[in-house]
Amino acid sequence: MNLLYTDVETDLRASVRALLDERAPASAVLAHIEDADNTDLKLWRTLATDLGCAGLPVPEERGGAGATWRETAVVAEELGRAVTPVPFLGSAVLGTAALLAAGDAETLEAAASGEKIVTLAVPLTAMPDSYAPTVQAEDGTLTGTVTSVADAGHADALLVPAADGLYLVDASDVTRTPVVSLDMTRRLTDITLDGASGRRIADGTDAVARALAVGGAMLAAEQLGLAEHCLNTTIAYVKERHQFGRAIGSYQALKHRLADLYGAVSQARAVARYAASCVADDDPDAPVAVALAQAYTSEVVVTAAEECVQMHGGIGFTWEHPAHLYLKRAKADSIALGTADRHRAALAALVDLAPA
Amino acid sequence: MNLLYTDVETDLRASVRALLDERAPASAVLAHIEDADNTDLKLWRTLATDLGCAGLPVPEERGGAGATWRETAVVAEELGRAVTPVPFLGSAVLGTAALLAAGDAETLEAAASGEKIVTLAVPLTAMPDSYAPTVQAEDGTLTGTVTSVADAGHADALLVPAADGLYLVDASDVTRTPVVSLDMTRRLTDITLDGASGRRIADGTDAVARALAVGGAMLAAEQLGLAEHCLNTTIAYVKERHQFGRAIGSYQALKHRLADLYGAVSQARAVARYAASCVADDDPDAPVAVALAQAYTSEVVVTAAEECVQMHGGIGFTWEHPAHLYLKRAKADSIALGTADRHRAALAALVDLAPA
Amino acid sequence: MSTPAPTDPETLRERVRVFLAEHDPAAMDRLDFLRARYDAGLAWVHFPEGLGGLGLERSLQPAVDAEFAKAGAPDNDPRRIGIGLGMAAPTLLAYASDDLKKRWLRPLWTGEEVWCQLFSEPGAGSDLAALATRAVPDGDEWVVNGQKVWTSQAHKASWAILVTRTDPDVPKHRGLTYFAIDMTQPGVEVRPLRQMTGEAEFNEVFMTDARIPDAHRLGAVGEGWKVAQTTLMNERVAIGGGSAPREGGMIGFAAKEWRARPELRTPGKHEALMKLWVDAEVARLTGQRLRQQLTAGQPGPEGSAAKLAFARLNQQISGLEMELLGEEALRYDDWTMRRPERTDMLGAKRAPGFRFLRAKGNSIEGGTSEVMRNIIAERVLGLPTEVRVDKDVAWKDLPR
Amino acid sequence: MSTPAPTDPETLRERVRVFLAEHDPAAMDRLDFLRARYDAGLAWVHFPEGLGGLGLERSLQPAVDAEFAKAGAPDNDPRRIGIGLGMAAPTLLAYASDDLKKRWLRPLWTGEEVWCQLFSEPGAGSDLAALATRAVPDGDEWVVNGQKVWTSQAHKASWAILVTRTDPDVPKHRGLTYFAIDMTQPGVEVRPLRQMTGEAEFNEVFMTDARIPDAHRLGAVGEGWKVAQTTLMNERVAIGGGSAPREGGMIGFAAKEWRARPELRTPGKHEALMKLWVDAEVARLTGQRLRQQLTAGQPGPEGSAAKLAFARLNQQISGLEMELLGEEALRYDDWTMRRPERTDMLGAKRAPGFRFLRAKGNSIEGGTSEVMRNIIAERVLGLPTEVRVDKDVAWKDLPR
Repeated sequence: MNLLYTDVETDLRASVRALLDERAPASAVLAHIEDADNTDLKLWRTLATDLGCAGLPVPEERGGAGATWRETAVVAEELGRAVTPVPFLGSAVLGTAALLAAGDAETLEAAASGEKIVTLAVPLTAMPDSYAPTVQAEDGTLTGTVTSVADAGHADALLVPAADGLYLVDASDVTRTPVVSLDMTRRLTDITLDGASGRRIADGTDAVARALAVGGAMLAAEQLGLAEHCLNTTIAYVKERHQFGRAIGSYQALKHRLADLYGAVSQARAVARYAASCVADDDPDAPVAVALAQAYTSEVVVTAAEECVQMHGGIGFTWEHPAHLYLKRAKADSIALGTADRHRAALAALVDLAPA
Repeated sequence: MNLLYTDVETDLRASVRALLDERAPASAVLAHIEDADNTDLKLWRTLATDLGCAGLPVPEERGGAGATWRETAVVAEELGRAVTPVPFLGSAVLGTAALLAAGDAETLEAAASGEKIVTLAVPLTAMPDSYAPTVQAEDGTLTGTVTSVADAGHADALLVPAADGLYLVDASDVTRTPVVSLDMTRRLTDITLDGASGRRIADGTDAVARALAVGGAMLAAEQLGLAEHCLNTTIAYVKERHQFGRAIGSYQALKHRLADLYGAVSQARAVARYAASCVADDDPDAPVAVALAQAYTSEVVVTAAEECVQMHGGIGFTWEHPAHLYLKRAKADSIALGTADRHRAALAALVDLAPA
Repeated sequence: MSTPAPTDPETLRERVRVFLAEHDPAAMDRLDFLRARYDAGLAWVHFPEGLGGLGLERSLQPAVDAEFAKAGAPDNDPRRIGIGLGMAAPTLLAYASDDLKKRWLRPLWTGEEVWCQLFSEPGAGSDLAALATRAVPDGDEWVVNGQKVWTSQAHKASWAILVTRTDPDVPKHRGLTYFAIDMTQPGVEVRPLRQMTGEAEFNEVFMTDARIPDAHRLGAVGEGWKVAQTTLMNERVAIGGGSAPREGGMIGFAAKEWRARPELRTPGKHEALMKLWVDAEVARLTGQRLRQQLTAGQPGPEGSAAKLAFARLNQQISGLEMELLGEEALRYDDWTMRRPERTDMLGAKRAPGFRFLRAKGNSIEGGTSEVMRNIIAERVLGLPTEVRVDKDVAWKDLPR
Repeated sequence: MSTPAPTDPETLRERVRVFLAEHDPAAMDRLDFLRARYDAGLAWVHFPEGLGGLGLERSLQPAVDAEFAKAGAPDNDPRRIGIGLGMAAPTLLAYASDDLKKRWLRPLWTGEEVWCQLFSEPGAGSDLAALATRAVPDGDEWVVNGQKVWTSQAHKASWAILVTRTDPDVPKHRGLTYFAIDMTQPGVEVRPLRQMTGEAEFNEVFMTDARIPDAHRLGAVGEGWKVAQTTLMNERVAIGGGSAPREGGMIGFAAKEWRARPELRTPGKHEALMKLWVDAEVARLTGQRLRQQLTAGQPGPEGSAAKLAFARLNQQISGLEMELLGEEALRYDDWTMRRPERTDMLGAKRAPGFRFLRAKGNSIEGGTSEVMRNIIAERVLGLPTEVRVDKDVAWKDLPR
């Protein structure tokens, strides 16, 4: 299994990074952080349409870019690095994965081309092995609530899981309530369906389970990107910041902690690449790979963001410095799609290490 | 609850330390480490008889020193500090505690005065809440095996738990097989009883449970002493050892690790004192205190010994340096009377934090 | 002050009772009552007579406070004016002129005048002595220019203690001078400094040609570092020494949720919770032991270690609480900029995210955890100090 | 060497098959076979012709080895002579005279002559350049006095690579000279250096008026540090790069016990086991990625990080295995002094205590974890180097 980045992936990364550096640097994200809605839809259109990021894993003949989840993971890394407020995870990852599994050609094409934002309506904390739908379907009419959904605020359509399958619901048929979210760059929405009409596009729960598994792999990539950014930005800072007549990066205690963090980020890269590759190839080891990646990267990303704050000292604790955006995303990511301990428990079952 | 050392305790510590410094410095312990039997019985007689260490918690009228488990804990600290190979834990702690609970006046007096070594015959890994006797009693005749007993090699008598109570057995009636022990300064013995005659001195299992609880508190003190010694000996070394033209103790990474270790040892002292006091006072919080102390000190002592080895570098990995004796004792102590996680589980039940 | 000063708690308590008989707290204006208490020498008995004290041992104060509390008397809301009481007052007592002591200490103690502390700067955090705020003499006055940060209560303060650079041409510790500065003058601008929680507990203070009479200088010119030590020595005593019951701190939130909500439990989180429960309880006992040592007159150096442990625990426990709560933890309560009345470390009434974020400050404020480890390593363990490259360099030539 | 050198794996494999057709490993004496292989340039193809190689890319060697292995040919037992192959040979190739290259490299490669490395000293571990072993010229020879430690295979070695101090009056890096020394001479005494496991994998080597012909000097006088870099650069490549299957390392022991013995299981240990299982598997994937980078010609700097992770994991996992086994872990198998044939990091056939103790060496041998972190911080992350106080001081005046 190739754990390196291909040339295509490296080029894609460069394009995405250039766009984000220009259009959504940390200063810009921070400047809009108190906006009632800070989703950068214009940027998302560019990413989705011009760079094809909305439909990377979708075959060209179905309206996508004909790449795989590996390339998608590289985009996730970059969006994590920049905590960009665009509806990538909820729609281009979870939504697209569910649509690919469900096979609704028309909606998939609209989503993959970036024409429509189609979001999977599950709480951001859902896990493949324990998720249970909270919406009741009766004769194509849906009733119930889904709380804490990512990237639903600007969705054109929602994919709503019910006991008997996955329903496509027009966003105008539901009530959406914005949530005051810990992660200020990926805000959540509570969704209430009060007899909304839906069209069942898949039976059972397989499509959702697949989407959540893919989501875990992509989230690991996002965490990697975020962790690496925290490491790099901290390294840059400790080289500049002087105390006691020396750059604080010359103090061995900080150096050793950064060396350990570098090791952890290197390891996160290997496991995130492995998970993305397994998901891309539909490898039988994919469930192990995803649980492994989530169990590992969820802890690394929080450590990286915490070290970033601590090594920045007072300034890192302020609202004016972007460090808190990384910390909030990091902690939210570590809870999203299941906490590390839940993934370890899932892994235990997969590798025959039964609990006590 | 007084968590400090009283003047009496400080004086007692000084006496014990002076004796050990003179008679059993690390070099002497190391010199005898390959002896088939390295128990220092002569030193034990001095400790037991002259300093009264065999019967500290036993009232004077019952042949003891009329002190409490608090003073006993101070002796445990010192013996831990020096990894002294004397039968203290198995006899003066576990044996004496069991005899105090059982109330066999004659044996207690012989043990408390140091005249006889009376050892509790349980595996060193026994825990109060899960220990089950492995010896069968029938009409005062005992059959079965007790493995991995501490301080049994030179015992005059053994206190053998059976289902219906605690039996006093003459050591000459059992077969003792020395165990090649990880902890070279507290070697273990396997005991086989093949129809040995015993006298029941207590009904049920209360005496053993009490002994194991007291043992946990005293073991925490031993771990504290050992951890503190590892810290101090490492501090002394890093001040002396030069690399790159500087004492290695001037490197911040080592300084910060030693500062953290100092904090941990300070905390170990507080909890070990608390456990000893609770046990001495028969405080209702004693079960919490003992589980808490064991859960904490078991981890600190291993960290301290591991840091001691690591910061000594190559020399700390050799047979010629005593660091390995501390490491072996530390790891064995962390397993003795229950591992930290088992104590955390016990604690959870005591403080109403039920498992999942 | 004609009665001879009592020297044991009981006589002192009796004196409080006599005072209370003459001053009925229920019938008096709060401020009048506090002023009277100050004038009776019962404010801080270890201060000199005439300055709110009786020249007694500091250890006798708790008996006095308890007696007043028993009678339901109003106190001076010590948490609100902690910087004045804990840091400014000892420094003023040691270095201000007699007139100014009289002028400053009474309203300081009663809370009529709030004091704040202008020490840290953007470029001088752990390395306080590197500070850059300049004070230049101008006749009988000093003219001050510079920026200070992390100033609690600055927006409510009448006065501040301030360290400035008066000589940039000598090594950094030698060119500092210490002042008391009037915060209400036009040259002093206070701006809220917002934290990642959304709140602004602290301020930035900008001084632009602010003026200080030379009489308000505390200590000699160039002796500011020495004076600042008096102030800072008093800061660290306070931290980590609180006497809380079992589960009284951050662990209480997680334990409560654990008990109340079985559906959140997992085996992994149980192990994590119990590890932290053990650490929290052990830290609590350590604090208890520390206080016993202080009481027994064995002041131990464990204060820095206690602060370290406090920060680490608050961070780890609040992090676990977030994972335990899961979806709920992804929801915050309020990002609106607010100015809290006082520092709220635990955020008992806030979202779990507040606790998680606020705790990040614990390892930075009042001396970073890195500085605490240096202090332990060097002052407690006697390890060699860091190689210093800034000792003999003029402040203006230091790399920054 | 008349045939033109092949440059692709398949032609090279064909060449091996031709050699094998002429040299039947089943019919030949092992040593004769190895010598013939060396003489055919198939020992290490990246070495020059005439010295066991064909002057090809190093990356072509695995194809050769695989082809020999396929044919069941004997190998030169590379683990036994790892120091000779990995460290001495590149140094000899770079610095020995042509005659001596011919004299030394063939028996080195066949294993007829074992080489060891005399670098570390009791006073010079991480700070190798501080070493004190003195070499003094005496006519055409050098006379050597000093003590070396941590020498694997010294008791079996015919030769050693040796760094000595030849000028104590210049700063430490500048006064070193590098030699090859005959280990069989009377002035060299080898004593076992026993470890905490009870075994003696290593040796101490005492040199008392040992003699070395000046012809055996490698590099110029005073250039020993530069030569030693050649040697050390080759050491770290080897570590952390092994290609193991899932559960192939230390974690395999704990996982096996966990599966086999339900009675040992507790929820707390399950969580600990799974955390370490994750760490071990992630480290394994990281090693795999590192090898892919090397193969793709992107040599990454992750080698030091891999060594760090390897040491930490081995220590943590073996520690957990002890706690899992409980009473059993309190029993050791054998403390008797032994001299193992080779380093046994995992101790698959030993008591769990052996694994626990042996793993403690992993963060010390081959560069301590502290040195690894320094390397990562400075060479990979570009953080400023430690303040150096020993750079411009004559070696003899250094504090020690």
